[in-house]
Amino acid sequence: MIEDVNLAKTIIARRIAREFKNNQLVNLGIGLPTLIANHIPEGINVIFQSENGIIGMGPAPLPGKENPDVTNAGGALVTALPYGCYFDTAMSFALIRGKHVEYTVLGALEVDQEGSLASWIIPGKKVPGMGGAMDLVVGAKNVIVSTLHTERGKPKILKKCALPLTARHVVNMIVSELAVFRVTPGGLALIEINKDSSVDEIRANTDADFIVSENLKTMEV
Amino acid sequence: MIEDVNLAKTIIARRIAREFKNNQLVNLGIGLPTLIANHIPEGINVIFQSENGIIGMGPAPLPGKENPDVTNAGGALVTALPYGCYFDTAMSFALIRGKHVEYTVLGALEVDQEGSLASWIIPGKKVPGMGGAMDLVVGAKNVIVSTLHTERGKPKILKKCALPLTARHVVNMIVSELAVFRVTPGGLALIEINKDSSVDEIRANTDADFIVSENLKTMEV
Amino acid sequence: MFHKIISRKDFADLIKDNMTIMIGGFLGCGTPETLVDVILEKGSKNLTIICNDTSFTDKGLGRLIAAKQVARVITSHIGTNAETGKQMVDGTLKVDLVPQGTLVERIRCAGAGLGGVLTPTGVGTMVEEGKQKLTVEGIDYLLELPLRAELALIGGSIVDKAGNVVYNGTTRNFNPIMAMAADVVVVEAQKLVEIGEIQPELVMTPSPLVTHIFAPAKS
Amino acid sequence: MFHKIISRKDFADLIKDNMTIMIGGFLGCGTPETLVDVILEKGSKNLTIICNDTSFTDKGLGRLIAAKQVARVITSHIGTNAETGKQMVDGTLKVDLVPQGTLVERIRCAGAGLGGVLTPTGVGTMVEEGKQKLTVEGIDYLLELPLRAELALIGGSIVDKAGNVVYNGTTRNFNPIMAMAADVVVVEAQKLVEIGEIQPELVMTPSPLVTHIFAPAKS
Repeated sequence: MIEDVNLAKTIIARRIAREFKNNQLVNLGIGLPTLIANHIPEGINVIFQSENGIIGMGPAPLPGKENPDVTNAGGALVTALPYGCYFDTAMSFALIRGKHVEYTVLGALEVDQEGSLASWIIPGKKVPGMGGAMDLVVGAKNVIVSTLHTERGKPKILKKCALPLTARHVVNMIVSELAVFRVTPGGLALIEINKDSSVDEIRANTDADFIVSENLKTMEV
Repeated sequence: MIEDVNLAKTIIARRIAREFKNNQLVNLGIGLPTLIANHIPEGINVIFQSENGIIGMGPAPLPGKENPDVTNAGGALVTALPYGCYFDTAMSFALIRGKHVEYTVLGALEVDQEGSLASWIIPGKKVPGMGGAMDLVVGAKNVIVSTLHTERGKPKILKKCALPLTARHVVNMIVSELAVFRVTPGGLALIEINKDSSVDEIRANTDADFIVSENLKTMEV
Repeated sequence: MFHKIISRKDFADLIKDNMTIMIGGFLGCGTPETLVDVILEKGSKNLTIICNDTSFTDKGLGRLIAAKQVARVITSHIGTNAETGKQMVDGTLKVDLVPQGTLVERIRCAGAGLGGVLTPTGVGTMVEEGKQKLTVEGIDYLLELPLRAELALIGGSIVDKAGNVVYNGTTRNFNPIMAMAADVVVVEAQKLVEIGEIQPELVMTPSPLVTHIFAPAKS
Repeated sequence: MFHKIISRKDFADLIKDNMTIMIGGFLGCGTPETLVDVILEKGSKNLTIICNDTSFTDKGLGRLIAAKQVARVITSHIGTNAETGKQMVDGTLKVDLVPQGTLVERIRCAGAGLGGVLTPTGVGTMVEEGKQKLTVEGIDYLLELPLRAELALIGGSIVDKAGNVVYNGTTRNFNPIMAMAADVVVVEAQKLVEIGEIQPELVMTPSPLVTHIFAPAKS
């Protein structure tokens, strides 16, 4: 296991950042997924959408250059790149539901071997609401769940989500600091593994059935 | 009867032009209704919408000032007034269906005492299509049919439309060169009459049942 | 020609207890803050608020919840305002959670005279509950119904005296959609300009949709 | 960074017999005339065209009908093109008439991932035929289904090299809606500009929707 949470998150962000091709439209969720923008390989231009109404989102503004009218879906101040544009929420979710967004990357409370995920409510405890997550995972062409492999020692990747779902059978890929899984019609497939981990360690920390790909690779980060 | 068709059309246009209040949003159909814009009483500002995507439509451009990118729903070159704006067809029909347009005025092949009208097809003969008419008559707050009282001697205002309908039970008012009718839940009510006509003449040229309003007035034009 | 500009007092007179109000903005960005100030001052109660999120306890419409003026909120996200969750648990605030894309389409339906839309969002989740499900070409959809308000409060960046509105940057969000779906629409103008100063292609909310313009005095 | 500009020949290669093509414009205003020229030159047959109207025999997409390249047209109005009516009567052209507001919503549904919309338009008329009718709160609606194409041809007034599009005046009409509802989207740029020259608030079709930009050589 990787004890350093910041290192773990960096590994996840760097691995996911390698997934995108030139000029693809990508929506990154709040929290861990936001880090991915800092790790896009050189030579690749990724176009970031944020569901509050911007395409071509750039980095945080330089001091003195802040514009309170340009924010991301987390409410943080951002910038627009020269090819950027703004639109209303109806257009934003038309883009999202209409399969115009190539990748959405988001965190989850639970994700399971059927490709279902839970991310918006812990009944009786915490109810942040679904925001745009339900539309994003239903609408984006590819759904990547980015997650620490365990939380307080408990697996996050399960046979079946116990919490109320965000959506059913929508996740294409799960990336943790230890492993990369593909969700296939036949179930979970372990396709990459951290160079410092082992299949046994992953089995011990995953509460889901998975096959080990014949082509198992080392995670490049 | 008024034999001069141009005079008849002017009477209709002038009468309908008196119907609008200040700053109301109005959509005028192609043909006769277009004439209404020339007869708006002084001191009244009517805001014209055209369903191809403009609010604040002004008159035809002056020679040398034509802009091929500014047209009305009939394809004619128009102008935009200083408070005008443009939008796409989805927005245009959201405004129309969403009851944001106060009046739509359009012609008809037939209109009947139930407030139904036919305007888009003569099966086997002529099929122009409905264009935006079906949405306009369903969506506008008030629907006025502007029509010559007869065509080739035959009444245009009927008990029941024989041609395929544009919409059922949507017309609020019918204005011809001879008369103004309101469509009420109880049927047609003759509320105004041309100073040179008579109730008998109107009965003779109308193929619908109507009551004569106790308040029958002379058409002001 | 157009007489749409209203005073702070005139706006305050529009607000009634038990009213259903849409308020634009996304985590406060694009929210008409001064109009919210006026509702706070007036202290109107039992409001139903329709909004993307409940913002923060000290920002945007979140302040109305903190001040316990809201009986019900229809929204997609409440995680940034601790008061919303607390009052929900206490049973003093009813919270209807709606997916963001569904929320905006429901408002658009009301504004556009549509009877509803079919969306794949929410199928197989709690969001399904009580809703009609339709299958079109083998895919399941939820039928989502229109959502209207008595009043919409809009945050406009540039507003001309006819009521044409431009929204800068990401302040646009729900504002132009809500401006179509309420009986009375009040725009708070960050910058009020003369008619003719806005490029007609740039108008995002056409003037006939705007009932009143409120232009806060510059401090 | 973006390599979207294509030649006349590359565009011609995209056109195939039997293709379903959306073409923007309203009686020719906003129609990409040069792209239509290319299809005329190539002579592709049995096309299905989705469009607001069939324009005129000598203007816009109406020319494709006059040249007998179209097997089916889905549109709201054919009254300005005598060839459309003639070929319909002769049985060589299938014409599906759709109310204009319904046509644009059906295209929007396809582009926005919605399964359909409920509209009051067409209830009680021939437009009802073969459609599911739903009653919501006592009002009858028709369920209208999404309409997609393989190719959308868009007339852009100002286009930057990333593919952001501005439509001047009333050329906007169906263009930005169709740009969301096709597998491949080609914009004819009346004026091609560098990235950064378009105000980001003014963009009406965001660049990721545009597959190819065609900029006709100035004569």
